[in-house]
Amino acid sequence: GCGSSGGDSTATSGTSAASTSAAGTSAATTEAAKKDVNLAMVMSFQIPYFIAAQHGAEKAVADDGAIKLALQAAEAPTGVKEVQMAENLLVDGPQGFAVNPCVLPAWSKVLKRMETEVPDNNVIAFSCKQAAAPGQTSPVRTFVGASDAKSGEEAITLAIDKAKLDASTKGTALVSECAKGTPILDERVAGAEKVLKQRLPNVKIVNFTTDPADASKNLSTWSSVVQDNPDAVIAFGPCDSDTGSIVTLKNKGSAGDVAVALLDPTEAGLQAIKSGKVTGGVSTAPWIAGFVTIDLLAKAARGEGAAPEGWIDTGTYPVTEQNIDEYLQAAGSPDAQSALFQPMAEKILGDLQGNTHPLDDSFPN
Amino acid sequence: MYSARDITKRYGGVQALAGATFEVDPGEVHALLGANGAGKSTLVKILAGGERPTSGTLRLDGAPTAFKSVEDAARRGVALVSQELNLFPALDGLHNLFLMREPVSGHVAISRRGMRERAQRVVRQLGLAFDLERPVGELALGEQQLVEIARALLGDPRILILDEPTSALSADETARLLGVIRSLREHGVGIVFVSHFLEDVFEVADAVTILRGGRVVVARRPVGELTVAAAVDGMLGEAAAAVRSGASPPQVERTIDRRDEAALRLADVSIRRKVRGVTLDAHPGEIVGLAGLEGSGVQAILRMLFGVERPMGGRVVLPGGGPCPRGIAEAIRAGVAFVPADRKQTGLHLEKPIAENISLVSSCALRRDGLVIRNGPMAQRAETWRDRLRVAMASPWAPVGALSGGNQQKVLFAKWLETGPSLMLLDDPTRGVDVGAKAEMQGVIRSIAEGGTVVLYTSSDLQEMAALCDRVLVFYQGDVMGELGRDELSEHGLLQAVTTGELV
Amino acid sequence: MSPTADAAKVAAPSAPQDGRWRRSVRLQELGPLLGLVAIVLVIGVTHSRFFSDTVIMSNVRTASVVAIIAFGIVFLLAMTEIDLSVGGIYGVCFYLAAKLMGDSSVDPYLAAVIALAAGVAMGAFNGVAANAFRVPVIIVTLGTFSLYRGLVSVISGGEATPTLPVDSSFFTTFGGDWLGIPVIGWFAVVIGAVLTFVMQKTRFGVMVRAVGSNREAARFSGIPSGRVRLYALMLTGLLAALSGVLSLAYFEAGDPSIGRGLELNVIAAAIIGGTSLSGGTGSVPGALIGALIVAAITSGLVFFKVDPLWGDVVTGIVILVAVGIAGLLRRQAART
Amino acid sequence: MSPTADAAKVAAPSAPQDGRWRRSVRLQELGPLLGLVAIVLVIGVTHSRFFSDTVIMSNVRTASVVAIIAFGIVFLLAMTEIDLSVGGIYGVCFYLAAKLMGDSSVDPYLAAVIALAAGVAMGAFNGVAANAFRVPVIIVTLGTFSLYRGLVSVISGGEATPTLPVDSSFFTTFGGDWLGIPVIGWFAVVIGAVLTFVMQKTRFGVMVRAVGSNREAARFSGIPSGRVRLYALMLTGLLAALSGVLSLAYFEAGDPSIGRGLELNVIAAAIIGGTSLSGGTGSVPGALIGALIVAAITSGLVFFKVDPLWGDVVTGIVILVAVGIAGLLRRQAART
Ligand SMILES: Nc1ncnc2c1ncn2[C@@H]1O[C@H](COP(=O)(O)OP(=O)(O)OP(=O)(O)O)[C@@H](O)[C@H]1O
Ligand SMILES: Nc1ncnc2c1ncn2[C@@H]1O[C@H](COP(=O)(O)OP(=O)(O)OP(=O)(O)O)[C@@H](O)[C@H]1O
Ligand SMILES: [Mg+2]
Ligand SMILES: [Mg+2]
Repeated sequence: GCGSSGGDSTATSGTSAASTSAAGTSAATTEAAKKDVNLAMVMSFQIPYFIAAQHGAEKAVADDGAIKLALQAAEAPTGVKEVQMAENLLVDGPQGFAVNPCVLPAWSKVLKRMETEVPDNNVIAFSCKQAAAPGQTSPVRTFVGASDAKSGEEAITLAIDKAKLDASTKGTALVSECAKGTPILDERVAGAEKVLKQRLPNVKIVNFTTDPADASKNLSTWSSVVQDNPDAVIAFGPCDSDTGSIVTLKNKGSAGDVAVALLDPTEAGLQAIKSGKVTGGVSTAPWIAGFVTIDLLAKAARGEGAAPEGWIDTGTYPVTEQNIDEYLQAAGSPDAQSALFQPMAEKILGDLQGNTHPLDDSFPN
Repeated sequence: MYSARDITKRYGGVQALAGATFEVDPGEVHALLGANGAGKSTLVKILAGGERPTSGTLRLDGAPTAFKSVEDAARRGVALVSQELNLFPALDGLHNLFLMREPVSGHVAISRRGMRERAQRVVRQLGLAFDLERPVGELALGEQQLVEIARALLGDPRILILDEPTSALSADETARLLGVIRSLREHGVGIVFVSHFLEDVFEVADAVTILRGGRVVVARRPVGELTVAAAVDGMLGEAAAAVRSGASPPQVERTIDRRDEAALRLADVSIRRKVRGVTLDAHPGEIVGLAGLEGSGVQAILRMLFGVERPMGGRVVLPGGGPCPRGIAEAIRAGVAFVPADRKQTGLHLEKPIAENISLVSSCALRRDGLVIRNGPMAQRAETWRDRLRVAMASPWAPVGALSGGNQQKVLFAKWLETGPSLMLLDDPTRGVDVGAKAEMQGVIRSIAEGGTVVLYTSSDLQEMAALCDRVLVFYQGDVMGELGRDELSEHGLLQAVTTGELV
Repeated sequence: MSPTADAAKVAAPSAPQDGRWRRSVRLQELGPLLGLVAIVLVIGVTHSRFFSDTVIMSNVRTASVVAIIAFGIVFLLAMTEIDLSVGGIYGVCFYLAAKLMGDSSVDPYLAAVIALAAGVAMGAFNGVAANAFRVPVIIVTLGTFSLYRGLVSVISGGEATPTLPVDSSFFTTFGGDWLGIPVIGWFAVVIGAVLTFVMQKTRFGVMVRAVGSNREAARFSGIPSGRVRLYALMLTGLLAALSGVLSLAYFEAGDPSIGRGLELNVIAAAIIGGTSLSGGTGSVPGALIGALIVAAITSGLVFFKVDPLWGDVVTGIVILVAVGIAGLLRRQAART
Repeated sequence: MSPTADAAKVAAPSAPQDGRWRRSVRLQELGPLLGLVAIVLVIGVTHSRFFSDTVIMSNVRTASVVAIIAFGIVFLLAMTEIDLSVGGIYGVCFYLAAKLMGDSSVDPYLAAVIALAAGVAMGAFNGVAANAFRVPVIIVTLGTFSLYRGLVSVISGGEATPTLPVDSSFFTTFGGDWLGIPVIGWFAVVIGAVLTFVMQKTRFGVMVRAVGSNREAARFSGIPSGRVRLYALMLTGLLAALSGVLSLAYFEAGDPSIGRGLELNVIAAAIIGGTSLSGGTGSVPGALIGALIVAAITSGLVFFKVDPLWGDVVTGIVILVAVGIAGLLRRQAART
């Protein structure tokens, strides 16, 4: 059947494709008769996190065989360039659209246009859920990804547990605010701090700003902070460059026995876990978000059912000495990535209902 | 020997040279004369590798020659001191002298000591009295010109080309340079000498070639066969007669009403480290000369009246009754105009159109044209001044930089005349202007004085000062040594006074 | 015969010809314009959808945000100055207006006017500091680059903009279209026309160009170069603020990273548009052309389905080719 | 008495006095140096931990990464040129070396040499393009800014650096310390000394300054300004590559955003260090001082526990004060 609001699509360039697809629905049930679908996807940023999502999306395309995916990405999230790319892609009349509106404001108008121009409003926000945020007048109804707050909570929890810290622990917790104002990073910090306050009531949280891009400046700040807080017991930073700095300090032995909470560890972070310098980390596996998003968009475009409304939780995954080798291997090649993440993704797709929650639950509460 | 045959040069629509032939032999001083815009600078630039001719051939020692650059020519023995200074203001004197041929020790390090030692000879020859370790941008114009000359001499050229080398030099510096030229001639150097100071030319040259409108009208005539008058005739053509009759009485008797309250009053004015206790009253219609060497304080007085420098003590009253201006804009609004000697740096916007240059002060600082600037009036002004000062320009919209040196100077003069000032400060206003135009410009200066403008005049050209001024104050090391009246004025007397500080 | 005879011969019949001037103005923009046309044609001919309303509109909008600020930068470049703080001013004004409309419930129009005033004030601060310290603008704005970006953080408190009264006519009018063109595009065109006139035909423009062409000579002509620079910076501040306020009207929300990196885009637009760095001249229309070129390149990436990883490489090459051709054209023109 | 007699008297035996020159050189760096000392004292006196080894070392390291590149920028600024592509070159060389060492298992030293060669090549490309198009370097590097950043994407595939042979002596030597100072710091000091000498005492340095002081006269004097510019750009490329390779040796990992925004930091260091934009002079040691100032400010924010939201504001104000005081000092010096 059609998506829930498919019936009232208005006359736009995309409509003909939509109605054809609706008409052909009954035929599109077998592998052999798979209908071609055109999908579009715009990424805000080219960093390992989004590249992993892209790889997931590309795997879904490769597996399906009949998806044409027009994928574009800005080099940095400014709002302007990625929105222009989305507006331009819209002209091609895609039957489904994947967005990660990390600088949300720039997106509000184009999302409204998608509501009318993409058949059945077949639009999914992945990784950056702000387009589907409560209170926003956004037409996006489905968000695929992990809860940033929860991933922050889990990263800290893992570090606390591994380091055997408890309510009696005294000292400071170093929490950087990298690129403050970027919601997905702020929520990770908020989640981390929430757990810190609960579990380590006698530990004082020290906040500071770090540079998201300039690695040496970032490291310089971290060095000063570590020096300024000799009683630090635990450290967390939301940016890749923070991970780099913390790991460098650990590797060089200048961070003593500070427990480190890594979230979405980069290759350097994985190496540190492998070598035991860092006890573990938490991954949000953006690959899965990319895979699931494309799979759902294609299904909806073929009339096999719209994606469920709400938040499809792609989960958070602890990375510890037990499974570090798999993660390290996955970092090596797209194929290895697929091998690790595809089963997880398919598990989620297999129980969509069970993994779908109200959107509000993906935000910190 | 070095020769140029049938040289032509076009700049866009302008034919700067139309088939000029010129040669110079070892041990010869060959003067190249011509009115402003005649093509002298163009020709010598071609001789020295600074420009490429449109057509024609150069032969050095009989072999066809084409230089890649001025430096290339210098390496092969042909050195140019160009009319427009080509120095590096941020570099010190030594580096300017030795650029591209610095003595190097240990294959890498430039040896300052080596430069200093090698510079000694020309320093003595030219009597350079300033610090060669200073950035040349901080040097006075005359000093910069000496650096440029020294640079050419350092290369021991076989052919030395001097394009108006004395236009910013004081009398004794000029005398010294002429001495250097003579001694070079004795050593077999061929010298091309371009100058508008015909006395100098006749003193030092062996032969004279005269250009007019890009053509040779007098070809390598031995100097003995020529008189100054004949040379002027050659340079200006039929126009010469008009110039002679119009300008020959060097000083018409003018009545200056000294009973009137003086229009410009300086009472016991001093300027920190530059001038002590200068008192001066100038009346409307008067042309008052301020004579003095570099550093005597003359410049400081002019700069003070133009609002660039602040007096430390004393009292100043401007012709309009106002006090000493506190800034240039205020000075201009109070009716002060200043024709600086350095037209390239402080005088003109070389890449801007002639019309814009002439109107700049009137339309901006004086706000005469309102908020919107229209081209019509600008062009009209430029054409008015072109006719009055006989500026050779292709169009009011050509950039000033495309004019010959003398014509640029006229534009600079026009720019300030255009403001209709009540106090005119002139620093070498006829620098690089040909004899004919010089007489005309002097006429213009007299007529604006007659119109009631107070004129303060200074120049390195003491002859002109003696001819033009009603009286001259002599400055020496920051003090006024006295005053020479109309009847006491002579070039020789002025020279004596400025160099020794003693009035005879 | 008069003494002018010879001179007149050289002078040639000097008709009252601005010809030369006009020609040189046209030439300045010719290179960039040809570049723009070439890029548009290459994309449009191969992908006719490029000419669809929405694509054109989105290009115009993207370009206008940049161009409006670049107009101010053109005045500064013509004075051989560079302002690095415009991205910050843009961000502050965007946020300030949003905060006032949202949290403080100020009337949107009033909030916009306050933001514009703040932009002028930030530009004036740049100018006053540069004049007081007697340093080039770039030096002062190395500091205010950081300072104004910091103000965005302070004003925003690190939060996204509050909920805005998006039904106000402020948003529907200024964030919308008029006669099929985004309103911000109309602003860019009208302001561009006005500022072209200001640059070429007014006292202020003459002074700006005179200062850039020879600072010392301008000073000796009584041009108050400090004041001219101050005004140029205030103008630039105003334009950055206007671009910010109009962006708010369209985006209807924002986060604290807004405007980051804008300074380089804006300078790029001005330079690609043919304004030289050596001062004395500046092309206001060129800045709009330059901004359109950059926007069109982005569209090109989409239509030619350039692999995102190669996007910057292609963008860089196209810019190189564009400025290279423009440079060669200009040189050719100068020769003849 | 002959007219020359007096002149000769005035001339005096022109004593071998570099005095004035030395004085002016010293003055150029005096302002920034005082600024650095003031900042260090203010932080250190109130927070003695600032003087701890690790903090000093990390400041030196951060400053060195910037300073090594800024040395090249000083040469370009002295020619009135600006290179915007250094952040890209830094990133490409960082990644290229990492990829070779990691994925391709090339010997680390060989990989480093290849990366340095790539840096020189990218610098040379800037120079060749600028000379071919006859445009200022900034115009070409507006294109290569994008192009080289794009190459980082292409080389990295958007992924973080691969696992590196961090036990190789390459990492332990160049990423480590020597005599209690980071090796990169030694590089900065030694290269800084060499380049100060090159700038002040070699023909190349004089040609660079001559071109920046009067381009037209330089052409007249037969200075091959195109070639000088090309060499300066190759030097800058080499330095950016070196900084990238040394960063890799210390960081042992990185992600594709590495080096983003570095171009402005580097220009800031050079300018804060006292190199003017008007060309003709440039202070190599000043660039190191400027980089140290910026690094110290970053530490200061931490020690003074500046509210993160106010961090940029404080940074901006400190930079403003520093360049303001330096500007005023210079002016004072020029007056007396
Ligand atoms: N770069 C240029 N572009 C266009 N025209 C030029 C250029 N240089 C010189 N001219 C023209 O060539 C002619 C000859 O100029 P040139 O400088 O040779 O004269 P000159 O004899 O040296 O005069 P002066 O005595 O004033 O120095 C002039 O009409 C001048 O306007
Ligand atoms: N402390 C002082 N008190 C009084 N007079 C001084 C003092 N120091 C120098 N002077 C005199 O003032 C002159 C200053 O030279 P300077 O070149 O600075 O002045 P200037 O008036 O601008 O001259 P110009 O521009 O013609 O070179 C010196 O020649 C010197 O005799
Ligand atoms: Mg001449
Ligand atoms: Mg003087």
